[in-house]
Amino acid sequence: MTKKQDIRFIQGNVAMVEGAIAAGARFYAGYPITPSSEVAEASSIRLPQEDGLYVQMEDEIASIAAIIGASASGKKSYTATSGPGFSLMQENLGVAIMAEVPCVIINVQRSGPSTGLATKPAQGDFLQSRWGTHGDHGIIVLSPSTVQDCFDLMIDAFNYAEKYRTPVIFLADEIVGHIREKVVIREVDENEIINRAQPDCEPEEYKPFNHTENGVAPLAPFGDKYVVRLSGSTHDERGFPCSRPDNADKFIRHYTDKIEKNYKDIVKVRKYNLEDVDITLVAFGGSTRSALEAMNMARKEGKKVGVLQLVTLWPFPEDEVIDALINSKAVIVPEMNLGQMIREVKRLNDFNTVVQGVNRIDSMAITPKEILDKIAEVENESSRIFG
Amino acid sequence: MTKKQDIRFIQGNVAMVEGAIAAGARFYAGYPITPSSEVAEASSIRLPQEDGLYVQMEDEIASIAAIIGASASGKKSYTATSGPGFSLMQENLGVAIMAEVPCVIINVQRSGPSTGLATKPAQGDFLQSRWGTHGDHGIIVLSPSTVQDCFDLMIDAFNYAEKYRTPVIFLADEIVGHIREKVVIREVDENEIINRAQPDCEPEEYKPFNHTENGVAPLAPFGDKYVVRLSGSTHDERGFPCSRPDNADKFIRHYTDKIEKNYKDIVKVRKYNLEDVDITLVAFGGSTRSALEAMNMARKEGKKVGVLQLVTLWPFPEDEVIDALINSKAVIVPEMNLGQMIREVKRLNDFNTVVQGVNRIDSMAITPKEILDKIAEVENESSRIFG
Amino acid sequence: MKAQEFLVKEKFPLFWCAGCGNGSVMHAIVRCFEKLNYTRENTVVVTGIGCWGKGDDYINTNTFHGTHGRALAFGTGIKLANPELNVVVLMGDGDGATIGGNHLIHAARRNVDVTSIVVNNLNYGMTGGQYSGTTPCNKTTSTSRYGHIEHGFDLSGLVAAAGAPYVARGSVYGIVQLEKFILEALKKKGFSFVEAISQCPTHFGRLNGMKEPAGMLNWIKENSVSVSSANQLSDSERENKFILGKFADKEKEDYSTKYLRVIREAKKIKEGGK
Amino acid sequence: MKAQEFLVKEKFPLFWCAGCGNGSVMHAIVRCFEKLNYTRENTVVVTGIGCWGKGDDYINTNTFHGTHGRALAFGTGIKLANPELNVVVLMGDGDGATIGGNHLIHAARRNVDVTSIVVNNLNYGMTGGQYSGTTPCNKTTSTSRYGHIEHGFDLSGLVAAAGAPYVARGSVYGIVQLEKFILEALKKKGFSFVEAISQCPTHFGRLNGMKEPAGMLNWIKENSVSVSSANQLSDSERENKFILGKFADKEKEDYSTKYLRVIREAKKIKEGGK
Amino acid sequence: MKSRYEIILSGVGGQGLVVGGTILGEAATMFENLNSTLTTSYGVETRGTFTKSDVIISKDEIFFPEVVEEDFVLALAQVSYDKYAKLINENCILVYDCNSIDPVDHLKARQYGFPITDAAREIGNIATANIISLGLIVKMTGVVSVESVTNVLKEQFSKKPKIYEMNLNAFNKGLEMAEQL
Amino acid sequence: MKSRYEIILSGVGGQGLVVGGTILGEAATMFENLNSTLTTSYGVETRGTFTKSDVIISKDEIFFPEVVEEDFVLALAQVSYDKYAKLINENCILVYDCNSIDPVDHLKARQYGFPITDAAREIGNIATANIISLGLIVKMTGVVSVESVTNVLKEQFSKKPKIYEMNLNAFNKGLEMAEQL
Amino acid sequence: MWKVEVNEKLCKRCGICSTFCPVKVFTCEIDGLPVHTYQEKCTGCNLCVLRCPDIALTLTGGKEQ
Amino acid sequence: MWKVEVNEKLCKRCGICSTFCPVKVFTCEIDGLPVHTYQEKCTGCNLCVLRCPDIALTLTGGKEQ
Ligand SMILES: Cc1ncc(C[n+]2csc(CCOP(=O)(O)OP(=O)(O)O)c2C)c(N)n1
Ligand SMILES: Cc1ncc(C[n+]2csc(CCOP(=O)(O)OP(=O)(O)O)c2C)c(N)n1
Ligand code: SF4
Ligand code: SF4
Ligand code: SF4
Ligand code: SF4
Ligand code: SF4
Ligand code: SF4
Ligand SMILES: [Mg+2]
Ligand SMILES: [Mg+2]
Repeated sequence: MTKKQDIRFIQGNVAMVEGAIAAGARFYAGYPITPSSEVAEASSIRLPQEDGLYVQMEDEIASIAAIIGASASGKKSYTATSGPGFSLMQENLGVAIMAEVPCVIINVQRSGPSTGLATKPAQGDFLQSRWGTHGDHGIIVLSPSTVQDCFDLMIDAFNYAEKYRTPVIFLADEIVGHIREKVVIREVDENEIINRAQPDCEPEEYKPFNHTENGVAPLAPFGDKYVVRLSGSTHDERGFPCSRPDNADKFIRHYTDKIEKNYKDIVKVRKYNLEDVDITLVAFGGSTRSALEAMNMARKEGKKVGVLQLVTLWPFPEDEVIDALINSKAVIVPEMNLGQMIREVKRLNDFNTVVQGVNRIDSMAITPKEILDKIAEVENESSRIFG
Repeated sequence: MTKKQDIRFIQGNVAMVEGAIAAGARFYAGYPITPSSEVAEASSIRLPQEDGLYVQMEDEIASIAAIIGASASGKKSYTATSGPGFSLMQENLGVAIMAEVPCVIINVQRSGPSTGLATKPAQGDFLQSRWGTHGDHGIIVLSPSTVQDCFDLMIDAFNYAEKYRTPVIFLADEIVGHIREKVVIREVDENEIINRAQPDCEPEEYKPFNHTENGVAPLAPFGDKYVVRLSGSTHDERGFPCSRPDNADKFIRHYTDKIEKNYKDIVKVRKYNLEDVDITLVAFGGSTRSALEAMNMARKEGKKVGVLQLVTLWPFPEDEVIDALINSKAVIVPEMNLGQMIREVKRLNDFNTVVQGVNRIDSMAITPKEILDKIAEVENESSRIFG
Repeated sequence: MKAQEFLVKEKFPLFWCAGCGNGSVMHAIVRCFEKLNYTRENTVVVTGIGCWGKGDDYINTNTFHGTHGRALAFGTGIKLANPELNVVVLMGDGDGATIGGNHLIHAARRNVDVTSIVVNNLNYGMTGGQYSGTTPCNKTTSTSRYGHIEHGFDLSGLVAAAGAPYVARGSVYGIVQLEKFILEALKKKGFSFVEAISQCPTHFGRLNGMKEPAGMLNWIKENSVSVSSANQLSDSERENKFILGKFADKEKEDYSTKYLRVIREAKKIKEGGK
Repeated sequence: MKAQEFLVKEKFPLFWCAGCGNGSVMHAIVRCFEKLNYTRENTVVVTGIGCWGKGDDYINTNTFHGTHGRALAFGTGIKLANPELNVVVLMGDGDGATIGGNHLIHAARRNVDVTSIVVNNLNYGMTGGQYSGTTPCNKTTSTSRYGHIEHGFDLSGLVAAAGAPYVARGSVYGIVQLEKFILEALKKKGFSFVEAISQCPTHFGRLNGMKEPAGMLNWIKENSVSVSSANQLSDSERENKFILGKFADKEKEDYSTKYLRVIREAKKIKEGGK
Repeated sequence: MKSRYEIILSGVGGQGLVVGGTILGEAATMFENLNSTLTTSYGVETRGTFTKSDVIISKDEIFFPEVVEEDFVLALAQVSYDKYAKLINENCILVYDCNSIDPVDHLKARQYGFPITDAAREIGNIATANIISLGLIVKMTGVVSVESVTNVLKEQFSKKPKIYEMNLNAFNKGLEMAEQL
Repeated sequence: MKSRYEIILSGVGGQGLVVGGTILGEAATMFENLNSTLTTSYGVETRGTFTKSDVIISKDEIFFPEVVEEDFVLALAQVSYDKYAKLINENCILVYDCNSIDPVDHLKARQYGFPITDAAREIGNIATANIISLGLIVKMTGVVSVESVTNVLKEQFSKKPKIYEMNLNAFNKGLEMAEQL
Repeated sequence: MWKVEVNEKLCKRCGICSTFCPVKVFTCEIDGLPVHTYQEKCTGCNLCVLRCPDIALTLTGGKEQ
Repeated sequence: MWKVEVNEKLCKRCGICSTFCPVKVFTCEIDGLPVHTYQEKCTGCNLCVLRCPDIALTLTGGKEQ
């Protein structure tokens, strides 16, 4: 029976809920949508078992608003949706950014645009997850590729949210959300968990946006001994509206800087066989699985192929991608869209490295074979380089 | 008195309405928001004078839905908003893309993120205008820099929308929306106006998505002799839902291709003094005005500075920017954000050209002086190049 | 045109589950189209997303399949841009009353001449039977496994309170009455609203102990009362009943008609010189 | 704590226009805070965007200033996550009843224990006096220069129809009654709603021939009737009046209380094994 | 057993194929030291139209979770039989419900028809067809042990003894039917 | 006149500065062959707090529309006077309403106080202060002709003779007051 | 006499027609397909046709026939 | 006797206090500032204080004083 408590065979969507609970989350507000609805269903069952609360709101706009509100009251909070709902959340995502309220937004991507094909996978929201809300801002986006990731990486997601007082996007896809596989649900050590810093000043002195040089201000919950003013309008340290240009400058930079400047802490990648490569496959999310399979197959054929999995998508792992560009003769980017991540790779390619995509948007997973074919093609085309 | 009918001293927002009417638009649905509300107000006055219709909807989601619906009924339609409302429109923007319904969405940008500073200018929605809605898609974005543009370019916006059966984003900013200056409101020649192609087949044979190789299918309005099926879900040529992978592949590519492949027709730039430059300023929207002033000042100092104004923002004017990168020793990108357009410029920079930004996000216009300073800085830094 | 001719026969059998009420309501609608001599060309069926939102797949008129919750907003644009069209908007209870509730009450208030037909099956059928804004208290759904603690809307009462000139609630069991309401609603000049209490045997039925496809319909039958007899019920008794009948039926000038006056006024001012 | 101590005096004078009703309502609210012994720490004032949405700038409690139309959704999360808090949600008629109408009716239905106070000045003050969902028919606004052709909501009637246990409408003119309603609403366990008919002299007043700041308030005074006397009015007469009084006042178990049962049930099942 | 075994469970919506696949996967991952993945493909039309589940059971880590080369195909509906009959190769076992499916001859795969629907009716619930099929699979492939599956069933239905019994019966019935091959 | 003339109209919200600026701009663009831009800066607080309008009138095309070097500043409120008094240089003319503003001495700019509010009251509407100021500006700078401005006023108020009269009076009053310098 | 015909291809065997027929005219085959067995009792009320969710029934005939 | 004091800095001269005082106690200065002129008539009803949108008024005193 101990075994059973540890090892389970469940969907990614369900593991996300276990991960959230392990991270300390106790509040879910959402609006069901395929292929994320299992996150809602599992949350509705599991949260009250842990004294948490599940509420279904009238739409996605209200859902993200409710989790921001709940987080302001001190509960770690999350929601889950897919493309159409994620688009609807964009305005209030800005509130979480501006008021610096930690929360986690799960987007289980499906085939779009618009209603698209609800039950089919895609990775078409990669750039939206970075730029979907209006105005300048920074954002953290993580992407799981296994059910184990759905558990473990969710803990990271909450940790980053709390540490940097920011919304974190958990950018999954239908493949990872719906796949069932083995996952170890472990009891998480207390010191693995980050909780937002709390003020220790006198109540009168507390300013919810009085950021330190490299960090963020402590955030007291509503109902504590502090009085907290939070606002989605441009505001000063105390949370009062403020239209002074220098204040706007300071805060808007802060929203980006607090993330970009902590690149090292936030950026996670996984490297497979990169010590000695000709060709690096740069992948994220469900497509990583295709890339890894392709890598194994290619290695069997004696080809020096490695995989760089981007686990953190934003801030974009520039250093690691640059390393890959430098160290490889070619970089292949398989993604289930028309070439979104590859834009970022190309932006960094000052090295004349061959960069090519394997793209699929027909709602089917990229097969390892397609990647193998591309590897062969690239080898042929650039035989002078490889020769 | 003839003179008066032609020349007016009005806000950009008001000129947009005159441009829309001149283009044949007869339907506006919207929800007021600073700094775009004058578009609503002028539309409410002017449209009924031209047998058009103004309706204020309950929110921005309904507003874009209503203009899509009205366009499907055959009326050229538009709406206007700013960042928060534009974020709310993202989901239904996808419907216009997927159902291929022409319409024009004006976004008069203000300082964000979130509610930000409602009355202050910014250009922080540049990348959102391309990637704000979920899923793969293509989109046309135009950006005015003068009140005259607000009139003339609006006609182009409707023409592109009709020609390519696509939503067109008219990405203005507070500077251009609120400035009052001279504008010539001319009577527009009929053959300047493009109306969506109409079917001439037998009613039974009509398929609203039966696209020709390089174009789009004719779109009959509801109420005509054709029966029209439109859908935001993945559909086949007739508009019926279809989950066949090859069909998804075909249509999703089509949404991007119909725009990217007509690059030459859609991309508009303006070149100032580019025949003989050391430094090119690449700018769009309100910041173009600062760039042009800076250019004039620099030329007076004998510096070879030119301006490449991107009038079409998306598809991104890659060829023209590449030319600038090739022909200039340095490219400076002044924009009222933390560096969004410059990402695209850098992506194209395979030429080791110096690329630097002048960025302002404190809700104030970039001054010509700041650009001049950057020109001097770049000259100093790269004296070896210029030397 | 015959009712049957309004159906896309090549797409049959219907994708809906065995015993689902959607087909019954759709059938009633096309019978009304026949009675009113609608044509395929002068009619637009607008849908949102949901099981009922796939109704347009089987209807042969012009169609517009939009996004979840927004069908009425698309329909408003379609109608206002061409007031000659018959615009019929099909929505589920999630679609029309939960995510789309605001468009519903504002459409009722604005009084654009469209007909909305909400199939209220008390849950989100399409996404797997989660609770919606009309799910009754204490019921089980896939997201209220421990019993639902919210109260569902009295949807027809709400729409009437929002100002709609025609509002009626029928049920799939009372199909004859339902068809009559739909016919009246289509005829009504101005915003009209029909709520059809319907069965989702697959989710709501199954999770609430009604295993047979016909079980939930039977439950609807047994818990229905007429508007007139409902007056004698207490608040809490009312809440557990489906009150069938007309909630509003009055004359109110519709938006497009009124807008003609706006145009007249606007032109007067324009001609007076600006 | 004294009413005055709930005000952020350093931010005075108020940014609202001369004669704007917002300040009067805000004053009434903080008087109620005093009467109920609220503290700054146990109270959260939640606002949307609009002139009235800037009310939180002047109130000294915890505050959350969200987005236009979504205040109730933020407030729902705030309250459900900590039911000990007094959550007071301030919304304009645009904020609360136009863009935010869906959150309003669902909050009423869901019965989360928050108090909403809508200042209904019949237009969008903040953005320049465009018509809102409560603008009366025939009135002039900056987007209905030829006369408004829609009907405004009977907002309190609508919220009552959505199921709210406490609903009342007062006016700035009837400030004593309004304060009483606010006090009752704050005391109510469950969702409570107060509509304050108020003046926007700058836009609605000016555009409708009421030039003096006091003019619109006077017009409100002259067009107000009580709930009881309104019963004798015809529909169209009702529409042109402000009907002041209580629209609902009943007991209904609130969401958080009910959720305790969900937790109990869930734990039972959890402990019973999975 | 092969180090990687690829199974397709196919039929139409509502036949409990996902439950069947999950039991297999649980048996493999929770009671044997194996890896397993289960992915399912269905349309918007979750009801009444073609669906399939891909189950992979492997000693090694499983990356790409879709079946590339079928080792075993279960077909519980004509549509799904028709789809796979022609595709699969000689190393594959194809099992179909002969009550509801008309087989074709000359397949490359070895195919076996069983009266699965009849057996389910006999057990008292047509919905047990998936569990009967499990018995067939386990017996015919040995991909997981009988014990592991019964363990899963026991845990799954620990609080509903009647349902447990019925499912156990169904599973045993499947084992039996395969035995008679 | 200079080929580019930069004017700031400053005060608090509600004083009609945008209307004043627009009349200037219309006069320049519609009745003289000049270019002009008008931009306005205000907070969320459109009411009662500092606002200013930048008017530029130029023979050449105007790109950057903000005043960089003031040629003329009108201040109708103490906040705006205080803001500009110190900033502007010797080439600039500063005109303020001496009824509502306490001036400071020793400015670099040439400053002139006029009893603008009193004059407006005299004309019968305090809201005409902006038009009176227009008269001052036109007379003191010659940036546009008196005729152009009266043309604009005529067109603007063509359908409201009384208001036209009042505004014409106000404009003339401004011209007069400047005359007496 | 009235006759209700069932389109086997469309019918999903939901049992609604037979359950709610006011005079219980239908019997069901083993797979649930309804059969208009006690035809003589059928009043031609058409309710089964109207309620059938799959538009699988047609009523023909009548008193005269 | 009652006394209503006006905070000049907060008062925006809207005239609401004077317009709606039930006994017309106020007069207004040229710029609109209300003055509690006919103090003796003041009933201390407090309505002006409650209605003042700018929280600019305070009522003191009373019968006893
Ligand atoms: C913005 C958005 N949110 C959520 C969904 C997912 N979704 C599709 S249909 C539906 C609910 C369907 O319920 P209802 O409207 O009652 O229709 P039914 O299926 O019961 O007929 C949901 C939540 C979506 N498509 N879009
Ligand atoms: C999503 C979004 N749409 C529009 C706006 C612009 N906006 C700000 S306040 C407002 C209306 C204000 O009206 P109301 O809520 O009645 O408040 P009032 O100003 O009258 O007090 C609008 C439309 C916005 N901020 N956000
Ligand atoms: S899930 Fe429910 S609503 Fe959807 S088709 Fe099945 S029975 Fe009908
Ligand atoms: S615009 Fe209207 S609502 Fe806003 S502060 Fe002024 S009077 Fe009040
Ligand atoms: S109601 Fe229709 S679908 Fe159901 S059993 Fe009868 S004929 Fe078949
Ligand atoms: S027509 Fe009426 S009586 Fe005849 S079978 Fe149908 S329901 Fe029964
Ligand atoms: S009501 Fe208040 S703000 Fe208005 S005049 Fe009287 S004291 Fe001044
Ligand atoms: S207290 Fe009453 S009587 Fe006295 S001045 Fe105020 S409103 Fe008038
Ligand atoms: Mg439903
Ligand atoms: Mg308002």
